[in-house]
Amino acid sequence: MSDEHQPSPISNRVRRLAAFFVETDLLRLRIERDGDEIELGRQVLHRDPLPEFPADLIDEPAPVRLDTIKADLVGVFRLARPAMAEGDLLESDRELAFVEALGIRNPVRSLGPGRIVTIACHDGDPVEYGQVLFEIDRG
Amino acid sequence: MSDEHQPSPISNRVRRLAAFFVETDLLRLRIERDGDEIELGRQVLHRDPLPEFPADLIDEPAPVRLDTIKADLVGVFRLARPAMAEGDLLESDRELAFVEALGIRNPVRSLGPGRIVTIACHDGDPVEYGQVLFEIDRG
Amino acid sequence: MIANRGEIALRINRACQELGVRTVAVFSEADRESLHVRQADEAFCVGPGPVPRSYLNIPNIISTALVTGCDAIHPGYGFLAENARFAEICADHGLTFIGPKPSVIAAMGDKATAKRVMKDAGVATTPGTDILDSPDEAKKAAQEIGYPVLLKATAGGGGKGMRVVERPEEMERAYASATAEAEASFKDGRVYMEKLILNPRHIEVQVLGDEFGNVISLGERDCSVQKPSHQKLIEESPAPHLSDRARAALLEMAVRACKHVGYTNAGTLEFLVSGENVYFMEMNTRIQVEHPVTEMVYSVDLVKEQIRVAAGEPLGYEQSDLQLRGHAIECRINAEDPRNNFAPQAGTLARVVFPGGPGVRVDTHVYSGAMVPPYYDSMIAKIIAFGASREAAIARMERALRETVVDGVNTTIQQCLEILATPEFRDGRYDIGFLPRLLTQTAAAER
Amino acid sequence: MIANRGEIALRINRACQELGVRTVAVFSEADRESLHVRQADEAFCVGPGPVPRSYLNIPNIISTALVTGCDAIHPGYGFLAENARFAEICADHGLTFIGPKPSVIAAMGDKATAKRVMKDAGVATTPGTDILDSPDEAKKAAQEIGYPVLLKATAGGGGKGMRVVERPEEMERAYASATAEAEASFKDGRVYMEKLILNPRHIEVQVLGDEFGNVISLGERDCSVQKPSHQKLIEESPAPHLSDRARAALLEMAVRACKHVGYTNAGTLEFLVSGENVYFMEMNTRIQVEHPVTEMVYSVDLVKEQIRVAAGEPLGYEQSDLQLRGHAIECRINAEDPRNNFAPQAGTLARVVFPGGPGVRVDTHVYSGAMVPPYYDSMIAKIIAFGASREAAIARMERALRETVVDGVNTTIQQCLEILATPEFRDGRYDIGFLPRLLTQTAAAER
Repeated sequence: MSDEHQPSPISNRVRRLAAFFVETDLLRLRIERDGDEIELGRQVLHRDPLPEFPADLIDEPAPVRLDTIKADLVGVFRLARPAMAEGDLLESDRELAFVEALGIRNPVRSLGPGRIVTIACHDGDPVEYGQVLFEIDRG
Repeated sequence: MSDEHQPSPISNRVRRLAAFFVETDLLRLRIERDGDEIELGRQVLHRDPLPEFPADLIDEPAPVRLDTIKADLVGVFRLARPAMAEGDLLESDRELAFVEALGIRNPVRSLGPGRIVTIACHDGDPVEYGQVLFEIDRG
Repeated sequence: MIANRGEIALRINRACQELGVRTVAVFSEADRESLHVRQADEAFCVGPGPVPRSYLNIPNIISTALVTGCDAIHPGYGFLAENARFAEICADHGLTFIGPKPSVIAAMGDKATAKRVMKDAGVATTPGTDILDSPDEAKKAAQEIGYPVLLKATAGGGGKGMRVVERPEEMERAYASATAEAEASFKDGRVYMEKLILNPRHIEVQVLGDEFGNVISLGERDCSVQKPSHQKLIEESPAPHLSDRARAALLEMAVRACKHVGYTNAGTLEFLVSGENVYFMEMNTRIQVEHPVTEMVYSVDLVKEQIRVAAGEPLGYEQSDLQLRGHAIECRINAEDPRNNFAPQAGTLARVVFPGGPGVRVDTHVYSGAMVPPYYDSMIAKIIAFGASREAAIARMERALRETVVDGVNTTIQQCLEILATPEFRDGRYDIGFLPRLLTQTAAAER
Repeated sequence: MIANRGEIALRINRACQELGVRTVAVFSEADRESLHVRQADEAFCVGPGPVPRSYLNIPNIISTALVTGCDAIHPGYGFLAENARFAEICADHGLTFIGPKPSVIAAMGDKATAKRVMKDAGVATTPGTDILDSPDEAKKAAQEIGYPVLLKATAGGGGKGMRVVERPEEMERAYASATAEAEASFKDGRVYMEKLILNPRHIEVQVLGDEFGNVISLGERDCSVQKPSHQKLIEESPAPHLSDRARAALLEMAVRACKHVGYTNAGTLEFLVSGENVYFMEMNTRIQVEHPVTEMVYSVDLVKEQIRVAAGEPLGYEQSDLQLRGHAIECRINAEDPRNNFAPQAGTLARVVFPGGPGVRVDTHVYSGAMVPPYYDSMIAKIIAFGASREAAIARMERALRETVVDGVNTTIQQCLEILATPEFRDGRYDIGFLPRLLTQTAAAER
């Protein structure tokens, strides 16, 4: 009820292929034949010095160190007064909002200075545990 | 209930990365940062002629051209008499066995010369459609 | 041996396992990974994917039964289930065909003969003719019966070879195309004529007979929710708003007819019902897709009874044992695109989650990661909901359908929910024109 | 709101959906992908994976109910289901707790009080004591009752704080360790004593009461197939070989007791049965895991009744409406290793296929690809089989278990099949010592 294959002497074949591969400048070599498949690869080896890697490249866009402030209980989200807006700068730790639960106002603080990037909830929204309330750029 | 991300200005970033990439001899470049992932790649470009590809390489191991002879109906497998054994050479097409179904003997032929590598069923076995009965090395 | 695939193969396997009967499954190369293969005690491949080469491959199926030492073959529905010749071949090889006698299958398979036999048994049939020899004969007959009429293939099924004729001048063309389609579909071009009953309900009666002449009826099923192709989509038992008089007449007729023809095993008599008028349409000499709704309201196991009766045992129930209890509805979950004329879908299923909890039955052969091959019927599951009342059954079916997840192909789940939400369905006032009308409205509203 | 997880959260959601009641699910961060989250109308995360910070986090659960505008909270079983204080807090916030009055929960939650109350109601209880103050008092009491005796935590459950004492000289140590374990487990070290009934059967009675003083019993369940940890594994209804006299006595006592305490909503009275002797053990003031076997043989929906009764409606059934029909068995499919003392298993499930077809009910929250978090009860599914007879139900359960595939963790599927195959189980002659004895035998045979 099943096809029985003779296993091919694959290790010998791989050894010879590998010898060939190291002579090339290929990064990956893949041979498929019938059901068999061989794939060889290596780490990038630079024979010539690389052109200079633009330093700011992978840091684009300009690096923001974003902190998220999450709800640590279930309740109704209320902005503190006077209300902050997105883009506002925070000089130091301050109360941004509170989560009202079972009649208690549980403060939400900025936990330090920064710039408010996002206010993720509207005043009066019900919020769940772990829900993102604010994103703050710590600069 | 969900984290809202500002989409990064990805197209500009990709454009700059691509400019860098074409100056390198990399085949693939992949940058992961936070949730973002960029992958660039290109066809293999050979600046130097490749070392000669060993001709017999991908034909290793010593090629046996294995044919499988399968049941094309359901019935009981019976070896033809005189019975063949594994290793036997077949000079030409001949009847190896038959599948007995509804009182009819349906011959199983070797479909040409070769060497019997495997007799995959025992005399008297019920066989299903598509079941491998013989493996024949066509040399 | 189970000579079928899909959910009905599993259904039969379940009955056998519970009876302590060992099972052999047959499968096509396309169904190698199917659950019916895995769950049977043994499984034999009988051919490649296409139906004629595997599930209709009589020599391989009979040979499988013989080499595995089977006593009996359950044909399920479709495929070889109503093939009298197959039933005869089984007998020739000493195999019990789980169904009625070949002669009864043959008589009921020919629709014109079936109608004549039923008429003899005193069953009300649609006014109509025997087989017609020419368009002229057809015209004359239609004049007597009164337009509109229906030309139907005597070997027919699934709407093939069927034509509505509303006026004499359409007869010539309709006759030609009906015979041609019948010839192409069934290799039997013969057609007969029936009065077209406008928007009737499709109500069928479940019967069981044994070899001792006992016949019982197990109530009726309303199968009027049909696609434009006349394929059933939702079925229920009992039929809503069926008067006690009409119901009693139906059940009595069904039992009388079965006794008349010496019917054994499970069968279904299909009727068109229009007001208090009841017309016999055809008899299916096999288990039906929609049999679970009957099982739920009568607490019977029809497939076990089929097996027991075929083994020569008397029926496990007398008519007086059977007590209708509650209401059951079945929805067919098909891999089809309801927005594209129910075009069948094939492919690999991603996540599959079926409903559970009280009063919900699921009959399916698919699972997360299963393949739906392109060769077969598009039905991938049946969901059956039971409730103490019709309202409770509908509410339960709605929550069951909302629980169901079948990712990877289009399905009829949403379509079934839309049907259940209509006032017509909720009131139980729908006929076979209901779903086609609904689809037309929906399409118009979307345009 | 559904203040639970897993299959019971789905079960409650199903009842609500069928009643047209909108649902809010709560979930822990570990259960984000769970089906109960997906199927509810709304879902709120109430904390991280560990139970005390999420499913026992009363402030977050109450707050969720309030911010989503819920009217009522169904606690399921386990977690907050028998927490009288939680029921009070619900009331304080204008939320209907779906269960009995807090005072009744409190009385029944204290096992010594429960026994006293039941005694007052004329219910037979195990010979035993009130709360014991010292090992010396315990020794004196044991002398009167007669060894062997059982020390039990008054706040107990799951075998915690329970010790068998066979001789006076063991009392000192047993008392010390029972109080210590009770203190550690329940923050309540008080213990009481009961006569140890050797190898009794565990039989429980399902009751339902409404706010109009109506109380009905819905038969009994035999839950004697218990792991060495006293956790139930297989349950059935009706209990096999229970004499009509003993059954009538049980049901009558249960109803009398409930009327005595003013019981409302669903509850279960657990009894030890030894021959014709019946001893009240404890009352669970909530829905039980094994409620589906009762639902199947009485054709009722217990969770819907819970919701209706809590909404101030009268019971939907009178005692005379309830007709026992057939037999039902439940097997618990746990992510556990039966060969390793039923050690719980966590991980990701690969292929999952549940059984279907006639007479099979599946209650589960898992699916192919689901995660089984390490924080919760190891039960991942309940399979319930119905049959016209006990034999038919067993046969159906066997085929259902054989159809079940749960890859990725060890489960109790094979263990359940082994139990069903034993002569003791097939004869229905087993007691709570049966499974521990079977496990010992199996382990010995494998050595």
